[in-house]
Amino acid sequence: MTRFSLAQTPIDTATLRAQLLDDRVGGYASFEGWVRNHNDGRNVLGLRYEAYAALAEAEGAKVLDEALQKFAILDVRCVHRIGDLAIGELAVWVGVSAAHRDAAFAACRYVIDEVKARVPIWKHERYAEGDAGWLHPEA
Amino acid sequence: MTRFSLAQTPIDTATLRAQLLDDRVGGYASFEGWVRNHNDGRNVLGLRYEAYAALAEAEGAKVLDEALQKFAILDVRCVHRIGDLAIGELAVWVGVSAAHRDAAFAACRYVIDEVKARVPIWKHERYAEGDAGWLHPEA
Amino acid sequence: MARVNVLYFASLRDAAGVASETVDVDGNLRALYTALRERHGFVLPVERLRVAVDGTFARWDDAVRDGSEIAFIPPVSGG
Amino acid sequence: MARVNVLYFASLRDAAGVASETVDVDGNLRALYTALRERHGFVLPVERLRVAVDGTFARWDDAVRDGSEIAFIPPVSGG
Repeated sequence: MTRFSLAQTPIDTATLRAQLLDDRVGGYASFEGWVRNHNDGRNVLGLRYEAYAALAEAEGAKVLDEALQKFAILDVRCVHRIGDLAIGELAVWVGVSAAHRDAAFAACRYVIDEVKARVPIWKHERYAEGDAGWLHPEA
Repeated sequence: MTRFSLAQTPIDTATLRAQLLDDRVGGYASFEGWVRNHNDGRNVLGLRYEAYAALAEAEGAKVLDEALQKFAILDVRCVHRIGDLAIGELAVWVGVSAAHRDAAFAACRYVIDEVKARVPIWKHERYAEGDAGWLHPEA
Repeated sequence: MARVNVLYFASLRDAAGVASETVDVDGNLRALYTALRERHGFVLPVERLRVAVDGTFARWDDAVRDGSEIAFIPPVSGG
Repeated sequence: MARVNVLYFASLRDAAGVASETVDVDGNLRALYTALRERHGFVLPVERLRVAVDGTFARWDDAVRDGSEIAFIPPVSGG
């Protein structure tokens, strides 16, 4: 079972969520990043995610292992889309199950923050004005 | 459109989530409370939620209005089950959409905390030992 | 003298044996609960409850209004 | 002299015009990036990148090993 995955095709969150069902779970927290129609004041038409797949999968798995160590959770999963995405499509999903909600929320937040900061995935945006570019945010 | 609802039947989270889709959404946070097979060290066989429906709906709507005021979110919904629930069933769902994840997480946490603290809903647990009882937690 | 309808939930309903009853009462909401607590043997003291009148939270010092619907709200446990 | 395969992603790939290339190199990973930055006109300074060797994050002071696969990781923007 792989806790972190890259997906070339749309993500089915209902199935992912169902994989975390367990009689011991009291709290389930999830986060989804969707493609917005704007970013930094510019109109976005669509975007593409590219990954260094081997390292992204290893680093993503490491983030989830850390979450399991740091927080009193039962399980955690994360899937990140790669390839071309339209406005409104799901880019990333995080799901966390725990006995109590404190740990579920904290771990969910940890995972999305660390994935965004560390996992080698890059976003390429196309703008309404016709130009496009890779996003390489300042740390 | 009612942002807070009581449900007599199982909650379809996929449909609820879809109602929050919007091209402006960048972050979607959700929380689900599921019926655990244990509570305070006791084995739970099943439970029942009862509400003072009119006041629960008014107070729940108030909590969601507060979340919309306090946080930079686009929308928020909450559904709470009433009636008999089995282990593993969904008791409460909260969904929040926002441009950015900070507000989505904060509002989601606010809503579940306030709903649990203020909305007149009561849990009746049946235990493996044969007894049962209403939960009236100390503040 | 006011005639009101009182609603009971959760452990209060179990103790009262009914979900609601009609009561004739003088005074404020605190006095009403005190009298009903004695009648039904409610375990919870007034300090651990909230009270609502006609579907809105109210104060214990509020006078009981004739024809109103009064609910005693034991500590909640949703979620 | 080590012969390595270098992988480029995102803006580095656009600037290099290729996704990977084989390079003969002496010295450490920092020197390799500095040379390739000059060759391809990469905008990003070494301080804004991370570097990976054979699928694992490495240090810029590590010597380049013959036959390894080296990836320069520009600031990431997933999520």
